[in-house]
Parts: sequence; structure tokens; C-alpha cells
Amino acid sequence: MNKQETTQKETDKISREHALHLLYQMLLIRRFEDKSAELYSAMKIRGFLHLYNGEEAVAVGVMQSLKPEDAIVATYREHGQALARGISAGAIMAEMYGKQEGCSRGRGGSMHLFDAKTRFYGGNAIVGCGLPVAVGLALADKMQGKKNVTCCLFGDGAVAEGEFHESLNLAALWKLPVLFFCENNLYAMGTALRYSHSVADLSKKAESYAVASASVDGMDILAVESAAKEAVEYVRGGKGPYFLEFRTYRFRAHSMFDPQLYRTKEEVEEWKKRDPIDTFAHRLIKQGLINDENIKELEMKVEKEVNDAVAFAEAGTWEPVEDLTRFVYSERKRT
Amino acid sequence: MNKQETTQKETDKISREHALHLLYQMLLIRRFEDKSAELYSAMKIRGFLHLYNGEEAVAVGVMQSLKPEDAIVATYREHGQALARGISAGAIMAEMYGKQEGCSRGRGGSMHLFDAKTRFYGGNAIVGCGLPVAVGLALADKMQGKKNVTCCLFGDGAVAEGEFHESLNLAALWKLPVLFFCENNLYAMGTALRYSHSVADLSKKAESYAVASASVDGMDILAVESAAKEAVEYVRGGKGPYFLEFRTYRFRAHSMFDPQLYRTKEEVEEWKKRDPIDTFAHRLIKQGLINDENIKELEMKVEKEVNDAVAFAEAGTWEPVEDLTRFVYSERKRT
Amino acid sequence: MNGKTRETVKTTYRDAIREAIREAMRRDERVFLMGEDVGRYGGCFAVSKGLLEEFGPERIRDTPLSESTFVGAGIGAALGGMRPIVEIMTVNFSLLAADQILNTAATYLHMSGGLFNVPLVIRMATGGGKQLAAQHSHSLEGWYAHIPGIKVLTPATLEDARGMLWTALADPDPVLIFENSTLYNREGELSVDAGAVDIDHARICRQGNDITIITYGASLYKVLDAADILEKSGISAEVIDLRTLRPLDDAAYLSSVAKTHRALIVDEGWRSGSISAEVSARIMEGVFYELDCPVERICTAEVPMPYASHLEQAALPQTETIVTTVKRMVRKNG
Amino acid sequence: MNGKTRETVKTTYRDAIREAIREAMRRDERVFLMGEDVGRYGGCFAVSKGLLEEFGPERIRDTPLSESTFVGAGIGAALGGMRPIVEIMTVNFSLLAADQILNTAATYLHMSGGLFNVPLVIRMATGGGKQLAAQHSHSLEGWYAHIPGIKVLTPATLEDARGMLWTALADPDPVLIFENSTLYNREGELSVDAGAVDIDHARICRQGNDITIITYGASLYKVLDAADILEKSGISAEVIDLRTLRPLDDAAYLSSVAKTHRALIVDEGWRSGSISAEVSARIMEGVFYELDCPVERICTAEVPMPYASHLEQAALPQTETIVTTVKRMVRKNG
Ligand SMILES: Cc1ncc(C[n+]2csc(CCOP(=O)(O)OP(=O)(O)O)c2C)c(N)n1
Ligand SMILES: Cc1ncc(C[n+]2csc(CCOP(=O)(O)OP(=O)(O)O)c2C)c(N)n1
Ligand SMILES: [Mg+2]
Ligand SMILES: [Mg+2]
Repeated sequence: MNKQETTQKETDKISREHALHLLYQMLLIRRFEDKSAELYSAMKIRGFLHLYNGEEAVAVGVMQSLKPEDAIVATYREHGQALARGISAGAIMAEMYGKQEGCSRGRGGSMHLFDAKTRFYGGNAIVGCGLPVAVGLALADKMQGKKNVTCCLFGDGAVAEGEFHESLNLAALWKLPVLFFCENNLYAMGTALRYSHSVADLSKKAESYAVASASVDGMDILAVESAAKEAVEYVRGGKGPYFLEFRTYRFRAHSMFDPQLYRTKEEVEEWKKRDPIDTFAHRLIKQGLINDENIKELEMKVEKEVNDAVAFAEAGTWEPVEDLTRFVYSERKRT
Repeated sequence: MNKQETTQKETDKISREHALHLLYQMLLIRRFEDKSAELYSAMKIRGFLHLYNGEEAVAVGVMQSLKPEDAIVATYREHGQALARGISAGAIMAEMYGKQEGCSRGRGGSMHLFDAKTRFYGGNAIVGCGLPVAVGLALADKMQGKKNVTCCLFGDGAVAEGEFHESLNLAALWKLPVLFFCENNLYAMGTALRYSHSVADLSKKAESYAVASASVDGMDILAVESAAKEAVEYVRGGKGPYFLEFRTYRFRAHSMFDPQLYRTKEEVEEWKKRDPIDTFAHRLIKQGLINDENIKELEMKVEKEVNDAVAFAEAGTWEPVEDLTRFVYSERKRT
Repeated sequence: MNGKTRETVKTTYRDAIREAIREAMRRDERVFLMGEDVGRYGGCFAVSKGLLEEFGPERIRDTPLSESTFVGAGIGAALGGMRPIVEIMTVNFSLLAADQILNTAATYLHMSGGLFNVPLVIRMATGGGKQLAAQHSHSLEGWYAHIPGIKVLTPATLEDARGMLWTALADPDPVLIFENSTLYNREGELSVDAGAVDIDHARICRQGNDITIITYGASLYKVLDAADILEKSGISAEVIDLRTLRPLDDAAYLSSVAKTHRALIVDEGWRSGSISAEVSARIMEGVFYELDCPVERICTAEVPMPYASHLEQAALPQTETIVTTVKRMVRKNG
Repeated sequence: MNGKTRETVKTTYRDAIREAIREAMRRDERVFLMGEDVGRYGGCFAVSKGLLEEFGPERIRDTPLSESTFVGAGIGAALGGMRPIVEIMTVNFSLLAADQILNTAATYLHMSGGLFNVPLVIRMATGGGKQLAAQHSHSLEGWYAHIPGIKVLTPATLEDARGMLWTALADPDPVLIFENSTLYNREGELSVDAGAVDIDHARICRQGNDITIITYGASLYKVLDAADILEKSGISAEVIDLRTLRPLDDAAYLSSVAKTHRALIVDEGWRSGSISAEVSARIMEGVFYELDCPVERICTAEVPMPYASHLEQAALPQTETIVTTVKRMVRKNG
């Protein structure tokens, strides 16, 4: 099944409140990412920084169907997922500043955001390494009779790694509650999909493991939301894993060190016409669900949230150097 | 396409000489394996010993289409392939004795048979590790403009390893001349196929890489030969890799340490009715191509070849202990 | 050592491990075993034979051949509240999971700033001596001991085979247990009430005054044999079983060397960058001025393991070499 | 050092490597480069920028994300008569290929009884200092040096960056080259006719009498800075760049220590079981009686690398620590 188009009907059905919520979340991510880029140039943030501009609809759409008890395993390009999951912008920003008020105490940085309360298991920066971990989390839930699902996000590049193959097979074999959510932004760093995969249609791969699958327009928040909802219901129902391919695009460079030699400006501009935020806002306005004024308000709220996050990060403190070798082994004993 | 049955026509077409050749090779492997088992009990052979009884048609059928310049990458269950490729039984037996007259100087043993003259690149005992090596050999041939193919043999268990996924993708992406030949004997050690793979039809997997594929009755030497021939022609023609699944069965234990708790005697007996040697001999006799007398002769020839191999191994010598650290680095300089 | 005073039972290293797994699974629902052929086959070294029948396929899980993923799944299951025991058949295969072990299991607690610990136990067979050649015979436990964030245990005795698993399961962080495959058939007496053992300390297996011989795993028995032989020549060797390679119990061997003034390390790993190098360097750093002669090492020859038995045995540390080395060290510096 | 007498050109470590690849590819049709993003992206550290344009996609091959397979394919291509250079972006990712490196590349020649050698070169970035945190910043070159069958090179200078690649390509066996990522931007003068360099010997980078400081890779510059500072305090340090971690050039550092009677090893790897442990142990074994004081080591703290800069810098060896350590060693034992 292919869910490329959201019908007008679906847009009609959503409540104004929910629409504003989705829009707010996407705007927050966008603004947060732009601010992060600024702060990188200002050398407040260092290391590798991978931004999510253009892909906001995926993280926001996906998170709508997940319950607080569900688990999430993400990649190094995970600010959007972290924000949409409800980790505070301040804790994330402080993390990128390397402050101990950061969600990973400043030990992880941009690529390693973690949060126990929301079961956010990283922030994993070895491409593909999160898939087996997600399979194991789902196994634990299943063995304990919990009805949770584990949502594993990864890119098109990760699909080429052997762990993709092993993980889909194992999850299918053991009928584990894992959502394999592939954010296909057409590039793995500078390597276009056609140079990475002999078969470009990634959902085909799921079939060879008998994993249920679908492809969906990742630039359309409502399409994402409804496809994810369906997948979550399927998985929570105990039917085994589900693979969803979100067709999306990253507007910015792979990381802050990328001169983007591998794609044309025109291609990027073409995709920007499908900006998930603009198109959604436009649609809502056209429907009369919201107006320009509402968007202004949202933007101001977002601006404040991001500014507060920066202020929080700025006010944060450095972990004492004497603590360097903490967190190599646990300090507490197992309960 | 499914090649489960060889038609009577095909049997008719083969020459008496060729039929005797195939039969001889299969008998040689069978006798060699039985002798190896005896010698293991006599403690002449040690380490892990994986025998090929029941699967003879695969190795023999496959090798018929390969040229001397083609390369072969096999597993730890590779006596059959080595013999069918033309490595002398004596050199193999001496290897298993650990004698320096062995094809790997006694350094490798049963799991690591090597031969330069026939481009036999092992004897590889990490499940799956041969696939990338085969891809690389094929890449080298292609880059050098050679028309060779590389024949990579591996089991059904290996298909679950990540390297299977990565290797098929890479070979397909780069259109490399690799034959991925899967010897599906239904078990990976004690783990039945259904516990290893969420999709039991292994040739389905090839499709998700756009690799041409087929399944064939691995107990039928002529079916194997013709399917392999077709695959070799396809690959040599520059069309990219080819995946062939040979449906076969191992009659003996996985290795010499296996009490076979995981399958029934009845299952083994059922498969033995399809013994690739008996059925082929029977067919040839029925057709009047050969008679019982011919088989006797072959068996005597085989017996002598195996006995000579044992004599050769017995007469072999031990590498001096002083040479222990040789072959860690090359002694010659690169030319 | 408890065996001498309490009621004991005759058993093997293999059975001791199996009983440890069995009892841990009976006591704690969260414990399960996962790996290639642990169930229907009974384990490639028959360690888990019979467990499938008792606990069923939910808790004794045969995995497909996919080391990276079933180790990673062990990490995830540990994060998710279970107490997985992951079996990797042989240390060489663990390299397929090296990424998950080093980059994930060992870093999770740290990357997350202390949020997520990984109570995972990984067991694997290690070592040479069975003519399994260059892809099945190495001793990489010392190599793994390089990695901060994991613990590395090397049970040599029946008590440790039985007791270390329990302690490992109670540990909040990833623990790797290396079982030397030549030990599985080793027989001995084990106290009927043998239980969890401490994993923080090395053990002095034999008291002595002339030299400290430091070792671990299967080499312990070669060292003890050597010590018996040396005794007949009037040389009194103190023998230390390191037991845990990470973290090392420095106090144990440093105080012994401070007493004997000589040290020899016997290590089944390859020499360069081995755990024996680390112990030697720490002796240098800790008790240099106590040394009567340089610390020496007997390691496995730096060669991928040869199949032929005479070459394999020549590659491995041997009792005879230990004896002659110690005699030379003691006599020359008497 | 040649630069002083011959015509030189200003260049960087990155460009020196690129020119080495370029020239090797021009000279030898069998040489090709393969790895993630080496082509269209220009290499994740821009080392191979521009090479795709000159040599085309047949010889500058972008691979899918699949470390185990493209390293294995490198082995196969080497066996098949090519001279592949395989680039792994960062040392941590190389763990996904650890099986191919240890179990295949390093064992093939031996398992085959000398029949098949593997002339493969693997290059990868290593080291910390760029705030890349716990999955991108480790220094595992010393760890890899444990493995018989491979060679391990750690170019620190522009000459070695340029010259080692050529020598590695001429080597019949697998060679791993570790490029410390903090060095890529390093500028310097390089002789216009700089060519292949010997990889069998360590180099004395600075003569001295009071202590031998042994190091390799990016730490060399911290050590040289420390030596400058120490000179002002009247301490004359001899500085040795190991250059090749496997096999080690024992004669070089042993004879130096026999002269200076003191040794400090500075190593960006984690301490336990590091190459610094091996060097320390060998000094013990080789020139124990020449030592005025125990050999010491300065290594990276045993912690997965933290992101925060102040913690990362605290984890890494620093010039200041080297200076104070040497002062203590020399003064105390003067
Ligand atoms: C195992 C591994 N290899 C290489 C890298 C370097 N790397 C980081 S991101 C990336 C591209 C991944 O592409 P994709 O999975 O499509 O995710 P995207 O960045 O597009 O979101 C690469 C090659 C890595 N982090 N891990
Ligand atoms: C990476 C790895 N894991 C595990 C093993 C142990 N092992 C050896 S053979 C084997 C089964 C392989 O099954 P299959 O690929 O079907 O080949 P078969 O033995 O049936 O010919 C296993 C698990 C190994 N050698 N390598
Ligand atoms: Mg991508
Ligand atoms: Mg099989």
C-alpha cells in the first residue's frame, strides 16, 4: 500500500487544537535547529551536529501515536524526535553546550540525547546500532507481558548495514513489537540512495522478512500521523514488527562540515516547495481552521521556548573535572 | 523459476562418459567422507570435522561449469568442493592429518583447505565471512577486465548473517560476477531453517536486492548441473550476480560432536531415500547407460584413490616446530 | 577450597555452569539465555543441555546466526528490565559483535550521563588446545579487558564457573565471562551449597616465597603443575589466579611481588598488548624497587593458531617452559 | 627533516595523504580507493576530495554503509590481484569490520600455509579532541596492534602521512594506517620529492639524555612541546616517535632508555592493555638493569570519551601533565 497523498478528508477531520499542536511542534523543531546552527557558528555547540530541517513532519507525526510507556531508539539526527517526545528544549540545548544540566549531563552532546522518563534510548551514532537494541527492548517488553511498543528510527543509509537484515529477521521471527521507522531522506551523508541500494524501493526489503510495511509521504504530517497510527496499532496488537518508510528530505547539510557537493541547489529548492511546515500551515489556513495571526502567535511562543532553552543552557554549569571517570560503571548496586 | 525436477530428457542427453565422471566424483566424496569419519574415531584427524554426505550432488554439479581461472570461496564443510574442484585427495587428507604435505601445510586442517592452482580460497570457518571476500575477488576480476566468475558457497544458516545482506547488495549494485550458491540443508547446526529465517523461501531474499535467483533440487546432480550452468552463463555474461538455492540435506551429524537431538531418525531416513548417488546410479542403470559392473569398477577406483590419499597422509611429515611463527607475515617481497 | 570442609559433590566445569544458569533462572524470572544453538542443540559445548526442556523456548532462545544483533538485543533486553545471558559460541565469533560490545554496551551508561545502565552478561568459549585452527582458537579475553565500561571474568575453577555467573547477573553493568573450552570436561569436587562468589579479588591459589606466578583461566593448572615440580627443586612459587581481568585486583599481585621480589606472568593471549603486558607495567609502576629481577611473561606465540597439534602445543604456554623460566629467574637472581 | 636541505612545499597532513593516494593511483593501475563517501562527498575528512574527478567512479568507489563487507571485499580484491585502499571513516566504525580484520585478513596467509597473502591497506581516522563523544573518538590503534598478521602504522608527520601509504601499498600483507583526526589540518613543509618511507623503524625526533619519552601519532606534538618546556628547566628529553605500533621497533627505544635510564610513554589509547603497557613491559624485559626509576605512562583516562570539552581535554594526555611527570621522575631520581 502506498500512502503518498493525504486526502483532503483527513485534513478536514482533525481538530483545530490538534492542528495547532502539530504545527507548534514542527515550528519548535525548525526554530530549534536554526538556532543550533547559529550557536554552532558561535562555537557554543561543538562536535558533529546533524540538523533535522525538512524532516519535522516525521518525528512529530510519529510521536502522536506513542504512549508514555513506549520506548524510542533514535540516531544522531535526533533533536526533532527528542523535542517531539517531550524532552525539554532546555535540557537538549544544555546537552549540546556540554553542561551538566543537559539531558545526558553534557557527556553525550548532540548525537547522544537520552531521557529515562520518556524512555528515550538515545541518540545512537553508529549507523544501524540502534536496531538490535530496539529489538531487545521489544523483547523485554514482550517477555514481561507489557503492551508497549518500541519505535526505532533510522535512515536510508542504515538499511544497507547488516544489522538491518539481522534485526528485521529476528523481530519477525519472534513477532516482537518493534516499529522500524525509516527516515528516507534520499542521502546517506553524500551518497545518494541509488549508490547505496541495488533496490531503491526500501519497503520491498521488509517483504523478504515477512514484515508488514508501507511507504508514506514524509513531508505530509497527516499522512505520517495516520500511517504511524496504523503501524502502532498493528504492532501493539501483537502481530509483530512493522516497517514504515517515510519519504522525506533534509534541507540542510548532512552535518556542519558538509559542502554538499553531491546534490544540486535546484534539487534542494524543489524539495523546499514541499516544506512540511509551510504546506501544512497553508492547508490549514485555506481550510479556515487557523489564520495568519495564529501562526504569528505560535512563532512567538516557539521563539520564547527556544530563547528560554538557550538561556537555560547558558546558565548551566560544568561538571567538575574531578568527576571525569564517573559513569563508566554504575555507582549504585542493582535492586 | 523452480527447477525441482530434472526431466527424463536431460538425463538422456548426457554422455556415458560424463555420467561416469559425475558418479565417480560423488562416490569419491562419499568414500572420502566416510573414511574421514573413521580416521577421526582413530584420532588421526582432530579439531572440528564437518562432513558432506548427502550433499555431494551440489559440489560436483556446480564445479562442472567452472573454468580453471574461476575462483571458489567455500566454508568449513568443504571437502566435497575441494575434491570436485580437483585438489588431490592426498593433499586434503594430509591436511587433516596436520602434515606439511597438506594443501595448507597442516596449518589449516579440515576447515581451512586452500589451493592456489585451482583458485580455491578456503575453507572459511566464520559463518558468512566468505561472502564479502568473494565479492572482492569478483571486483578484482571485473576491474582487471577478466571474464572470470567467483563461486561462493555457503549454508542456509549464513543467510541470516548481516554479511549476506551487505554482500548481495554490493554485488548487485556493482554488477559483479559472483555466484551466490546456498547449500540449504535445512539446518544450521541444530537450528532448523524455520527458527532461523522469518521467510523460509531463501530465494525470495535475493529478489529484494534485484539479484537473479532460482531454487533447485540439490539431490539431483543433473538439475544442479544445469541450474549452475545457467547461472554461470548469466554471470559470465556480465549481467551481475546470481543466487541459487540448492535444496539438500546432510546425512551425518553437523560435526563429530553432535548428538543430533534436533531432528528425528525418520526425517534422516526419509531424505536418504533421495540419496543423490543412489538415485543417479539407479537412473543411469535403468536407462541402460551403465551397469552394476561399471559401478563396481568405479567403487574400486574410488577405494584406491582414498586409500592412496590415506597412505600419502600417513607418509607425510611434520613441519618443524622451529617454523612455528612462519606465515604470519609474507617472506617474499611483493613483485 | 570450601570443598574440604563442607559437603561436596563431584561435578564438571560444564555442569557447574549449567547449574548456575539453571538456578539463576529458577530464582529470577528476568533471567533468560539466548544464543546460537543453546536450545534444541543443547549448546555447542553442551553447557545448556536440558535447559530447554525445563524452561521452554521463551527463556532458552535459539537465535539465528547474527552475532551483532543478538548481542545488541541482549543490550536492549537488559535496558528493558530483563537479565539476559547471551552466549557467543566462540571468542572469534564475538568480533562480529565487537561494535555492540564496545560502542554500545560499554558506552551506554556514560553517553547517557548515568541514566541507562546495561545489566547484560555475555558468556563465550575461549582458548586454544583443541586443534580448531585460526578462526576458533584465540584467547581474546585480555584484549577485551582494554575496554572501560565492561567487566571481564575468567573463571578457572569449578567454584568460579558456578559462582561468577550469579555475581555477574547481579552486576548493574555489562559483564563478559570467558570460559576456556579445554576446561569444560574438568572434574572436581564442588561444595553442595556453592553460591555467588566475589569478583573483585584475585586469589592466591598457592603460597610461596621465591616468585609470584600470575595467571588466569586454563593456564592456572599448568602453573600449579609447574609449582609442584618447582617445589621438588626447592623453589617456592606463589600462584595467583587473577580471576577478573577488568578491573584488575592490583593489590593482590603487587603485595605478593613485594614479598617474593620476582614475578612471572603466564597468559594464553598473544603477547603484544596483552593483559600480561598490563600486569607487568603495573608491577613496574607499583613495586619496581622491590624487584630482584625483571618481570617476565610467557604468552601464546604471536601466530594465528595452527591446526597441527605439535605446532599448536608449541604455540601455547606449557608447564615445562614455566618451570625452566622460573628456575632461570630464581637461580640467576638468587 | 629532509625539508631543511631540499626544496620544500607548504602543505597539510590531509593534502599529503591525498597526494600520496593520487600518485599511487597514477603509478599503479591496481590501486583503487573504496569506502563510505570517498567519492562524491569527497571523504568525511575531505582527504579524497577531487580524486573522483581525476580517477572516476571505478577507482574511487563510494560504498554503501556496510563496513564488514567493504573491508571483506578489500581482502578479496587484494587476493584477486588489486591493491585496494579501504577507508573506514572513524576507528569506532571499524569494529563492525573487526571480524574481517582479525579473523580473515590477519589469518589468511597463515591458514593457507603461506599460499595466499593479502596486500590490503586500510586507512582510518582515530583519536579524540574534537568533541565527537563516545562513539567517534577512541584511539584503538594500540588495541589493533595486538593482532599478529597485520601491521599498524600511525603517521604523525607530513612525511609519514605521505610516505607510509606508498610503503604500505608495497607490503604483501594487510596494513592498517591510523590517521589522528586532529592532525588533518596540520601544516608544514614537505620536500617536493618526498616519497616512500621506511616503516620498520621508530624515529628519534629529538635527542636527549635525561629521559626517553616514547609516543606516536598526535601526542608527538604534545611531547615535543613538553620537551621544549623541559629544556628550559634544564631537563634534556629524548623523544621517540614509534611510527609503527606493530611490529614495534624494540631496538630504537631500548637503546635510548639504556642511555637515558628513564622512560615515559605517552599514549592516546586507554591505559589497560595499551601499547604503552607493551612498551613498558618490553623495557622491563630488555633493559631493567639500566633503569633509574620505574617506567611511567600517560594515557587517556579510562572512560568512553565525554562530549564536554573540559572533560574531554581532561581525559586526553596533555603537555602539562607530561612536563610535571617528567620533572618528578627526573628530580626524584636525579
Ligand atoms: C557504522 C557507521 N558508519 C559510518 C558512519 C558515519 N556516518 C554518520 S551518518 C552517516 C550517513 C547515514 O545516513 P542515513 O542512515 O541515511 O541517515 P541520515 O544521516 O540521512 O539521517 C554516515 C555514513 C557512522 N556514524 N556509523
Ligand atoms: C560467525 C559464526 N557463528 C557461529 C559459528 C558456529 N557454527 C559453525 S557452522 C554453524 C552452522 C552453519 O549453518 P549453515 O550455514 O546452514 O551451514 P551448514 O553447516 O549447514 O553447512 C555454526 C553456527 C561460526 N563458525 N561462525
Ligand atoms: Mg539518509
Ligand atoms: Mg545448513
